[in-house]
Amino acid sequence: MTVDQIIFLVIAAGTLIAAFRVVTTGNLIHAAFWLIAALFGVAAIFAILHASFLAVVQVVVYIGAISMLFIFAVMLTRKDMRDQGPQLNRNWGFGAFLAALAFAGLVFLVHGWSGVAKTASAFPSDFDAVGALGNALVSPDAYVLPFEVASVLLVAALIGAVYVAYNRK
Amino acid sequence: MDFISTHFLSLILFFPALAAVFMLFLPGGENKLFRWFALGASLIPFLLSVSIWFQFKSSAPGFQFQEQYEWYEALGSTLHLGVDGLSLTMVLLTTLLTPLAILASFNITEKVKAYMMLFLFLETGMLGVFMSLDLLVFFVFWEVGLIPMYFLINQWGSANRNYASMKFLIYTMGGSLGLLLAIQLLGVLFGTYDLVALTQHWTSLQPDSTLLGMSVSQVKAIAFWAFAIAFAIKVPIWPFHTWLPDAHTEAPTAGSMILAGVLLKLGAYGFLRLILPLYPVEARYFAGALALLATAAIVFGALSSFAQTDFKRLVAYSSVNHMGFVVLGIAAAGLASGTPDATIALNGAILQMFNHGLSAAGMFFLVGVIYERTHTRNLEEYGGLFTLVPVYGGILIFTSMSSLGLPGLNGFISEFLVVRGSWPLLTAYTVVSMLGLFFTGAYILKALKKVLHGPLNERWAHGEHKLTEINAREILVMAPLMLLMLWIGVYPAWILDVINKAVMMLF
Amino acid sequence: MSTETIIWLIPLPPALAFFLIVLFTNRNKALSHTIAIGAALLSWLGSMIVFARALGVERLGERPFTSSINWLATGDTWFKIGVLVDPLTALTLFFVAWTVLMIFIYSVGYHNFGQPEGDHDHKGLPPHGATVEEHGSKHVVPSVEPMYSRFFAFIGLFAFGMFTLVVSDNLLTLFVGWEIMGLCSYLLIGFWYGKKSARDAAVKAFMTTRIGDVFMLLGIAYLYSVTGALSFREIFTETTLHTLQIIPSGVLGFSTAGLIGLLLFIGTVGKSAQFPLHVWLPDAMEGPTPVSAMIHAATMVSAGVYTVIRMFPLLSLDTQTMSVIAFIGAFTALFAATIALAQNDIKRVLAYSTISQLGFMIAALGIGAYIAAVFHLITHAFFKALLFLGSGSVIHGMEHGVFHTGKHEVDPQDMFNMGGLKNKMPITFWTFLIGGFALSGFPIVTAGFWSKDEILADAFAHNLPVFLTLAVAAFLTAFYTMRQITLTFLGEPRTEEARHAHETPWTMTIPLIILSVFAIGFGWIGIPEHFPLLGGLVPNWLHEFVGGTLAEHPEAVEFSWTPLLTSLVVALGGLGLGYLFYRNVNSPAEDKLQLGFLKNKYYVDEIYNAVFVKPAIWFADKVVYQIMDKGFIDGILHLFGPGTQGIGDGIRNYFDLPFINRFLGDGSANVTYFSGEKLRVIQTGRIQQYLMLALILFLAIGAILYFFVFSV
Amino acid sequence: MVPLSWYLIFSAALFSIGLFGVLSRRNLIAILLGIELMLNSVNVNLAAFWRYGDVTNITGQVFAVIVFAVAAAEVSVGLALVISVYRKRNTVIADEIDMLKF
Repeated sequence: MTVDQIIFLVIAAGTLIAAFRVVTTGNLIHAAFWLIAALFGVAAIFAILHASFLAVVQVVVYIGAISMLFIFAVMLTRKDMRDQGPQLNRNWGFGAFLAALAFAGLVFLVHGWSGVAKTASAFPSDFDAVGALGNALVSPDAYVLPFEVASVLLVAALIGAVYVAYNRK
Repeated sequence: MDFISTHFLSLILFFPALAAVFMLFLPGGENKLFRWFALGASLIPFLLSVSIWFQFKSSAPGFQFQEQYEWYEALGSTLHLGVDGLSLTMVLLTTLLTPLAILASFNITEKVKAYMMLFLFLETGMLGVFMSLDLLVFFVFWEVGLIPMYFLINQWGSANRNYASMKFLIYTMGGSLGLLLAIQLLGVLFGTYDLVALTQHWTSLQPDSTLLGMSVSQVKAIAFWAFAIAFAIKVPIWPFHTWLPDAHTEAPTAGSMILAGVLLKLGAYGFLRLILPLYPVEARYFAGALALLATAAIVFGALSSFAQTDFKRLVAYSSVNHMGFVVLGIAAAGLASGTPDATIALNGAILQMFNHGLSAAGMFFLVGVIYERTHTRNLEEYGGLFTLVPVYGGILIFTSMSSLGLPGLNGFISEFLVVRGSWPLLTAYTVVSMLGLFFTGAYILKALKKVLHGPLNERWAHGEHKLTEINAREILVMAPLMLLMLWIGVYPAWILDVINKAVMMLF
Repeated sequence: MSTETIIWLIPLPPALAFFLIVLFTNRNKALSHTIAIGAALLSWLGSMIVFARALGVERLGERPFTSSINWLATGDTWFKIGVLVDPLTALTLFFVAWTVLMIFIYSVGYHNFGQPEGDHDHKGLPPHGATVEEHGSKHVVPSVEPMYSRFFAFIGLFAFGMFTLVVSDNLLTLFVGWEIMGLCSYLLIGFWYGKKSARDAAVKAFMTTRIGDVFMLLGIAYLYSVTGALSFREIFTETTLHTLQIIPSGVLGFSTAGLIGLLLFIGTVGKSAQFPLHVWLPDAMEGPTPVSAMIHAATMVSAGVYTVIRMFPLLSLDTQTMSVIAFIGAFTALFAATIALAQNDIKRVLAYSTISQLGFMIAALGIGAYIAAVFHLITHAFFKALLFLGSGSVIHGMEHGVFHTGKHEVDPQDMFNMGGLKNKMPITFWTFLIGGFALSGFPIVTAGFWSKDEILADAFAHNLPVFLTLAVAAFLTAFYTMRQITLTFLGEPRTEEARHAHETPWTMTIPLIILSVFAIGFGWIGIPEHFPLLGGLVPNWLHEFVGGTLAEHPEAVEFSWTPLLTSLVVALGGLGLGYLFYRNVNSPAEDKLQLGFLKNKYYVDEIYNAVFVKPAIWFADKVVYQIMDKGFIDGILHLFGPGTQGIGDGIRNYFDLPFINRFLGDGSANVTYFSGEKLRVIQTGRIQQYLMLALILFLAIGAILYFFVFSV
Repeated sequence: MVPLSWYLIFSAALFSIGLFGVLSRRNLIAILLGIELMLNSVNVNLAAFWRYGDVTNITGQVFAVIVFAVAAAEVSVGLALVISVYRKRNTVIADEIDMLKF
């Protein structure tokens, strides 16, 4: 077991625990914070994977923006959602079963896949992943179109969110 | 003028329909305008057909004034028009009777516009049958004539009109079914519907070859009966005649005039134009049966007529009787096509068609005149009217005598020719049909006796029901008919010559 | 003008008169009768010119006046019509023109022209008289006929028909004239259509003669189809006649000529009122008395005989046909004469005597006595016309008496109401007497004697039974004629009306006088050459003239005393006995011959009614119309309606409703509804449950794909 | 060196946890939280496949970036809806928002 592996396992375990807390904790504020914890864990995983740009974006967008949104939303709707009543619905057992089944299925698939034992290749010496990503996103030969569509989607979502949540009184 | 002289037939044919369409755009409610417009529109075809009557070269073979236009290329059907002596006679009859019928219906006050339009459409339908030399077009016009008549009976008829119009429609439609199939059969076999071409193809078929998996003679027999039944219903030949009294009785006066005057002729025309030329062998084979039915029509028609108490019904049955002679002549011609006897019989049959057109139209009109005044058709309720309406009485006697076949008037000539022609060929049937001729006299006299003679029914003499004399317009309707009856009776050569030459060339 | 043109023109004036009167002048009585009489006069003039010119032609029989035009197109050839004047036509024209003219003039007086309009007269009924004030007192005088103009129109048309018939050179136009007369007789008999008896008589006359006409038409058609011609000149050639004679017709052993002849003869039986179609003639007396009756009796009925004479060359080819003709003629002569014995109506007696006399002619033709028949036809036309006009005059005089007394129930036609009119109506009496004696065959002076004697002589020479029958008939004729004269004119007036009878105006008596001249004088043209004393004084012109009509000249029969004596005995004996019998008879009760079966004309009418008329009406109405048309044919048609509806109902009830509607239609809806009903519980509206289901499905599909599809 | 399968299993576990949250939480916001977890697990996968495949092919990262964008959009709209629903019906319980029920 190498250091890498140990680090990975620790981070992964933390992340999973945090994630578990997200879906089980009664207090939504706590859940939101647990989410932030889980997102940090994922950002760390990105870092381990040398996806530095993703890790940064994970922290900035998810933790900085999305989680904040959640917290605000929870606070806005919190009035009667304190801690009363069950946080899980009547079918949570069945949900858990399905989730487990999905997990089992995925593990089974991963287990049966030949490429699972691949090891990460070494980074080319002069390879600049962030630069390559930036080029790919704006290059007409590559992904400028999906990128633009995504931006349009964001604008649309923005306008839509404003419209839907706008209080017409 | 060039256009007119090269398009005589299509002008005659389509003018009434175009006028009817034009009428659609006339302002509503102007009954007087509609009447005069329709009359004028029907007079123009009449004048044109008189004009082609004089231009017609009776000695020239084949069809004259031919016109041919593309119509339904995919099926090989063209709008092919043309007349010979046979159809020209019928065209003249149609264009003559239509204005008279329209003039006769000037007293219609309900839905005048629709009425007049239907009449004009009807004229186009009838003329189309007589003029078309293409079987598909023939069939189209055949059906076109049916619809306006249905509505005329159904909308302007008397009490039992729904029953009568439905019976008329369904009966004739039933016949048309076979007609259509037979026409399709011909079309499929030869790829053309043109009558002239068909006649050549059809008669040159080898009898031992096969068509559609049947022998030619079988196919021909089937097609023959399909045609024959369609036309027999229209004529009508006994026992397909029972629609006729109902339809005639319930139709409005002018409707009955056209129905008896022209529509019945369509069937006989079909026999002459299609059955005899296309099926000479079958016609000979079945001539006996046809003659039997004709005799039955003559005898039973006369007897039924004699039994009626309804004046109009009596006249209606007389049509069965008279058309029986047409069929008898056709049967004789079918039996011995080409012989002098057959020619005479056919001359008689065709002239009888024309004559019956005149006399039946006249009789129905006269019934209408009296019905309009008395609102009854029951013979028992008339009586002694001669005193009140002498002019009407005179006209009625004159027309009845024409219908009865009094020598010196038109009916006799044609009946004599038919009897003369069929005597050597169908002796027994001719003898029996004389019984019908005898009863013809009986029912005509019965009608005269009940209507004009007899004790005066005082109801019509005074007060609100006082009978008024026939008026100038009505006399105007009768005058041309009576003139023709007398003219043909005294000097038939002018029309018979044309018919005779046509018959000589056709058969 | 050429003779042919005149012949063409002869029939036209009366026809023109008819149209003129009907169309224009029917409101003006004077103008109408002027036109009609003018037309008759023109025709008379034409006939006389033609007659005169015909006399001037040598051997007219071989070279008659003819002319023809195309009329009907028949295949390659034309059927021609034309005119023909041969000796027979010329003679017939002569008497027809005379009698027609006389009738026209007589009608003016008979219909009371110049008299006031009646008080209560109606069109369609005889005039009832008008009240006039004269010298301060009211009395009733005859009133003018309300339909005066119409009457002249009708007889004009009638004259047209008769002339057409006579001048025709072919059977078809002859038939045209024949039928036009039939129509006129119908119209004239039914002239007073207000009377039921007149109406019925009109229809009866038309229908009875039509039976004959229908057969005649067949005969014409038959003849035409065999010979290809209807013109007399073309038929009566030797080859044609020979052909007709040798071809058998296939019916009862008749030759073609025989059968055609028989068919044509049936036409004559109808028109000339021979047994068994004689029934219409007595009833025809319902027409305006006696003018139209006279038309039927004296003129029109001769058309039948005329036709038989015309067709004689054809008829004489078959002995069987000739026997039939002879039998019918002789039988009718006797049969009608016996009925005449018991009639009391002055016109009916004459009607039956007409039937009987026509029987004489037919019988004469049947035994081949062609010229005798012609002779009798002509003399009979004159004296019978005279008698009818005379009887009309009598009735008119009697009506005068009826108007005077005002007792309208008295029948002015019943001879037992008359008597002693000799002094009241002298002209009528004497002319009637001449006519009656001519009818009886009073020897030497009357025309009837000569013609009847010739028939008897021929019959004696050829056929003894016919001779005997005719002799008896002749005796009866003389007897009933004298009965009539005695009852009418002799003795004392039996009623008040007869006492006040009045001679008729000049328009009626002048024709009587003219006709009586012919009734006497016309016999002298045909005195047989070998007749004792008189024979040879005047040449037998008639025999020469008429005999030329036929191809072979008929031989005159040998003179024999037996028929001459017979005719003398029967004529004088009949007249004498008649006078003796009825001299003192004053009422029907005293008349010993009023036997039931004679009075009722042997019940022939009743038998016909029961055997033919009623069954025919029953058959037409019940069998043909009600049962066959309404019941059977329409019944079948009406089955189509319910039948189609039944099929429709069947399809609906047993296929559409259970299968299509319930099973397929409702069924699928029900299944959908049911499953929806059951499945809707999963539509909880809870998004997480949807998601779960989707997930289950996804997993299931994924598993299936993985294990069963991609693994292969 | 961490094998690829570890990442995959981690990602699957994260996904399943998120799925459980989505399926079982009553609160709408909590459901959205679960969705975020699932999206993150996808991103982990994408990054891992990039890393263990051809690193010069940057597609995996591009996808992840777009997933970020989509997640942002989704959250913003989703939360807006939650707030809107909350305003109208005064609840954020998923089970109570069942207007589409039969």
